Amino acid sequence: MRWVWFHKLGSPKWFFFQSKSWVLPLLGLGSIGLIVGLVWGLAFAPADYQQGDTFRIIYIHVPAAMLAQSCYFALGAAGFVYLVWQMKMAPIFIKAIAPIGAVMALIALVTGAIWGKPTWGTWWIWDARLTSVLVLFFLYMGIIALQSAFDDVMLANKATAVVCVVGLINLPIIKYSVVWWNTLHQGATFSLAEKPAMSAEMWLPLLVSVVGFYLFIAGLVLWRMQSEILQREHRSSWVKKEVMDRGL
Amino acid sequence: MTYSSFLQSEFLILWRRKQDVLNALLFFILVVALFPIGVDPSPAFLAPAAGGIIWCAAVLSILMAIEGAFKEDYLDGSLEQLVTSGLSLPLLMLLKVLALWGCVVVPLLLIMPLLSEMLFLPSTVFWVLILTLLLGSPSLFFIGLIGSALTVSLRQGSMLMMLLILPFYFPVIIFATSAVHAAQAGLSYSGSLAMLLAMSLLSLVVSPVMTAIAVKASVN
Amino acid sequence: MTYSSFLQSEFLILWRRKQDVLNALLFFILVVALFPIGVDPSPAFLAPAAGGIIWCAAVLSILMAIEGAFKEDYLDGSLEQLVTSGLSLPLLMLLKVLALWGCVVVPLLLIMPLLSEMLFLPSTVFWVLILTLLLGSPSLFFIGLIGSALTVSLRQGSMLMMLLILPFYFPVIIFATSAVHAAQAGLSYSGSLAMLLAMSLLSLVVSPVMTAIAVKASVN
Amino acid sequence: MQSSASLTISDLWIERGERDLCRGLSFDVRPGEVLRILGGNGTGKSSLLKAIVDVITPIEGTIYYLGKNVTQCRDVLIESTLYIGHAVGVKRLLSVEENLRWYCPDVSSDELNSALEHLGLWPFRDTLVTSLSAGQTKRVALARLWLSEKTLWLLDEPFSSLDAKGCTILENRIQQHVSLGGLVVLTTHQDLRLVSARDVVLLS
Amino acid sequence: MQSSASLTISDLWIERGERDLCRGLSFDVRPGEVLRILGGNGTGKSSLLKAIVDVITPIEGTIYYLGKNVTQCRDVLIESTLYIGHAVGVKRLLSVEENLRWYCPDVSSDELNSALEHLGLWPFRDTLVTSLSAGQTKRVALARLWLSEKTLWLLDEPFSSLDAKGCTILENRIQQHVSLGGLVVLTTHQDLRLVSARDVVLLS
Amino acid sequence: MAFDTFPAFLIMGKHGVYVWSAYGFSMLAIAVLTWNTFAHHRKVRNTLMKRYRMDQIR
Ligand code: HEM
Ligand SMILES: Nc1ncnc2c1ncn2[C@@H]1O[C@H](COP(=O)(O)OP(=O)(O)OP(=O)(O)O)[C@@H](O)[C@H]1O
Ligand SMILES: Nc1ncnc2c1ncn2[C@@H]1O[C@H](COP(=O)(O)OP(=O)(O)OP(=O)(O)O)[C@@H](O)[C@H]1O
Ligand SMILES: [Mg+2]
Ligand SMILES: [Mg+2]
Repeated sequence: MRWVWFHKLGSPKWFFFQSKSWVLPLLGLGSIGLIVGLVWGLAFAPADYQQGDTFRIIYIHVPAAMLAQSCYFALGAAGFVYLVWQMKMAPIFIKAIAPIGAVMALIALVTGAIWGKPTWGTWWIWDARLTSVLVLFFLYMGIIALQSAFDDVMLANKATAVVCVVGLINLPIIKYSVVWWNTLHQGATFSLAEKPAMSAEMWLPLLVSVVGFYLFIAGLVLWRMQSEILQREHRSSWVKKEVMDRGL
Repeated sequence: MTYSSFLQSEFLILWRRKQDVLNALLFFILVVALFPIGVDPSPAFLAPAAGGIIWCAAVLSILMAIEGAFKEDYLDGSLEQLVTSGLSLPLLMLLKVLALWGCVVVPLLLIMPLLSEMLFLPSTVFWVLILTLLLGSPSLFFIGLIGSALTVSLRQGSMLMMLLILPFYFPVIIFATSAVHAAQAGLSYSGSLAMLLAMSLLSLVVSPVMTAIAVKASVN
Repeated sequence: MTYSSFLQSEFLILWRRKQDVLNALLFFILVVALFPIGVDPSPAFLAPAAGGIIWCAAVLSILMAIEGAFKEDYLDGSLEQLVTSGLSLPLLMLLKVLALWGCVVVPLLLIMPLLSEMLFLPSTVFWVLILTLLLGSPSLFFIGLIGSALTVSLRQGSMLMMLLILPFYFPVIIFATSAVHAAQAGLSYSGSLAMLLAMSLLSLVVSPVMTAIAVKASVN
Repeated sequence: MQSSASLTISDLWIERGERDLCRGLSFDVRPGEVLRILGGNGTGKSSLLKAIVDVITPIEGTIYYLGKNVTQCRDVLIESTLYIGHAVGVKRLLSVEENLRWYCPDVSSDELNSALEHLGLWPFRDTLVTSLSAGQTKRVALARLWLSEKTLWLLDEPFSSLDAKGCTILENRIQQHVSLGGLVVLTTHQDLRLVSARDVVLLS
Repeated sequence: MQSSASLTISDLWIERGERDLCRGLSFDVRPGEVLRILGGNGTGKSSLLKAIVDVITPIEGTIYYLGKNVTQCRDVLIESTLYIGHAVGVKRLLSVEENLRWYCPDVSSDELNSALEHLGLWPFRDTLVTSLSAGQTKRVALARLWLSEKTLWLLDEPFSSLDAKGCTILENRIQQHVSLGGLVVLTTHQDLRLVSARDVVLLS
Repeated sequence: MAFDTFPAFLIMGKHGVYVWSAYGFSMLAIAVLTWNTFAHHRKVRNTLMKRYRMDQIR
């Protein structure tokens, strides 16, 4: 049957043993990509002819911003899966990925703000993109706060899934509205779009760094899910065996 | 329990606590009065900002009104009774939103002429503002009620709820104020109004179901 | 029960809601973000309005924090225990205000630099704003607590009192924002600050006694 | 009211706050019978009732109602159930009559008045519940037993804070209900005086 | 604890919501005695206790404590009184131990633990009261009887929602208190099994 | 290498503070995240281990 993998995915035990061997390779590959991309960007890529060396922030800013958004989509999808199919893995995934997404959004915000000071002369402007990342950060914080506010696991699952799903519907609306709002009455004083076309020397390290970020984060997510599975399934015998076999 | 008796009791209780509604209304006036008094009373400053100020004030007071929507019901066990009443929980939630909306938004609309006069809002734009409120506020209530239901059983009640729902309010505010702005600039504003309506309809569909799930999760 | 154990448990409950503090901060930022988004994101609008906006957000979060201050205590009977504890009720109320004030205002002040940056508040005015918050917020708490105690049992007549109390928020906000405004315009602002201090002191004297009376009226 | 209603619980496992409350609990309630759930404080009586009406979710177990398995779809069960928990679900800010009208909107004024009279609430019909005594508040909640037509009653400590006369009235009502084929499951720490009941004992 | 404490109520007239609850009520409580206030629902038992601790104000009447008239200045009386009402004054958001520390900050850990053990709350000492059962919450409130040193106990339906074992423990504690010269006034709708009490009956 | 000397690499044409603080913050955040993940996993395993041992003794 075609849906077998999908049902198996719902089983924590199956997932645990499948994903166990993936964690280290992902983390390893990811950190190699990260280091190569970042060192390349920091030391070897040419300086931008307009912005000079501040441009180098892009190698960390863009991957973080992309991940912040990707993580949210994953979150929303998981919430939907949980509400519809009650799949046990979904809340585990949500719990694992929410803090990571929040940190990514924070990195995007902070690096963006730092970048803004020399380029725009201010740490913050109420630009469309900036605002939507800020809102995204709040969504993450809300979800994390909600999840940790419940003592009961089942309740936490349901409540968080609700917010994730509703947030998923809302995300494009936020983005659209913010873009529209800002272009309607402010005029594109500081447009992110008007950038010089990048040369290959510039975007190649960016690509490497983006891929590195994704792999590394995937590794982290799997790792966090492993802890979460162990904790939630501690009554089952396979967890007992797993824990006792590994030792301290 | 039937749907109509539920609605009736909701209205009655809201009436008994007219206090809260009044509170929200006073807060509304307070925020609006803040700008002429605290910042700059000149029409040149106020007139273009009026729509935005009124909307911000409205959002804040709606937040205050929604905040405790389920608290009392949770503590006295009525929420349990709703869940075990055999009636459709989403429908009950819909009725609850409607009752709350009526009790909060109507008084708000009633004092609107006064406030828009205070902020020198051009009278041509006044009706657009009213329209944005009518079309946009239901979605604020629908979304807010999900948050309120999610957090009733929690220790960190109101703040968490606000944190959860305020991000969802941003698009509504943006569309509403840009409609007012566009009207003020003589541009077409029907697109924004349509978006407001669309969001209200979308949340009308999504919210009762989500609120019901949240309520069921809370009563256990 | 002793005064110190009372204070301790107040802090403990507030600490239990420690996430509330974080949430309060995030909520504060959200409200502040509401105005650039809803009204006008340009520094030309925001810089002069910053003081007012920040005060508005502060009042809102203080209101939220105060609003349910007695609700829980009333419903579970702790309020009765306070009244029959043999301790001085006004003093207990004073302690309650202090605990609440510490837990709400201190984090609020900590986050102020960030917010004033986001609203383009001139850095010269920053310290004046902090001063107004320090001097003005106690009176908001003192006044608010009377109202909160009055309304907890929802008795007839409390409505009237509430109507009398809420308007006291106006002068505080007006003096505070006009101090910030004067500083921004390079004028003298010490008069306004003195008024804020005077109001806080006055309410320090009046409020605990009034709150105690209100509590006693509520528990019967 | 279905006169051959029956409720069967089999193999129920309830967990709360990481503690097992009952495991493998099975019992059935037959028409015309009062089932009394006994057990010390904190043994899970209230949780059991809540699990039946789906307010909390048991880890395992099956519930049959009218011979059908309703574990997945609780609608039929819930529709014919009247549940009164520890928190009785009476609204403080409504008057006695308004509370009953809220819960049972369809009853005629006569029925309502006779129930109020029966429970000694007649003089208080327009009083807000906030200013009633504990026992009177409980009576407002119990008035539902006179006014609604549900088959299965789940009553969590219905006798607490009632005076002796109130207890007798309530026991008579329960007796009457089961003699008409209704089902009653209740928890209590007191002895029943008029009604004979079968006991299920929860151990901690 | 004063061993010759005494409480005398004379000619008390309480009115609530325009209704007279008692008029010209007089009784006294002597050391070593349990006074039980009887009466149907809504006859004013709780109101009477509240009037003694000055939570509500009677229209007329005099209260003597230790032979002194305390009607005007209730401080002496309130200082040596432990009152537990229908709403027991236990904070939902504090754990069991924190609740007791809130109420009785001065007790040693040993005393606290032995009281918890006694009441079967030891395993729950770090649980928030929100997630306790009704009887367990009541026990948290009653733990004060073991931890504080007040002379006069005013207990409003202390037995409700306690199981049989809990009732016995409580009755023993009351017996012990009065045998040391304490005063106990309580309301209940149940019969006392171990303690002998003098009754005051309120009529409606 | 886009820079001639190591000090030039550090200073980055007067923008060094910005670039390095951005990189520093991000690396710190990622390091904290990784450490937190590791520590949490270890903690979960340890507590479970202790619990199972306790159960066995009993
Ligand atoms: C707090 C401030 C900032 C935030 C929240 C922010 C956020 C974002 C986001 C969400 C993206 C899109 C990533 C993607 O999905 O492709 C992005 C891309 C980018 N940002 Fe920022 N940004 C900020 C400040 C800045 C500044 C100050 C600059 C430089 C002047 C800048 C330059 C860029 C560039 C060049 C891109 C890549 C654009 C593209 O490829 O489409 N950002 N930023
Ligand atoms: N807060 C209040 N405001 C006004 N009237 C009240 C209030 N509380 C109680 N009453 C009225 O006072 C009367 C006595 O109430 P009280 O609570 O003293 O009765 P009780 O004897 O304790 O009854 P129960 O056995 O039900 O606890 C009741 O008739 C009630 O209607
Ligand atoms: N909301 C909750 N969250 C977590 N645990 C709970 C909750 N409510 C109760 N419990 C736990 O579940 C157990 C059973 O509680 P329950 O209320 O079912 O007991 P009970 O048998 O009704 O007791 P009582 O006679 O005191 O009413 C208790 O040990 C309690 O600690
Ligand atoms: Mg129970
Ligand atoms: Mg009573």
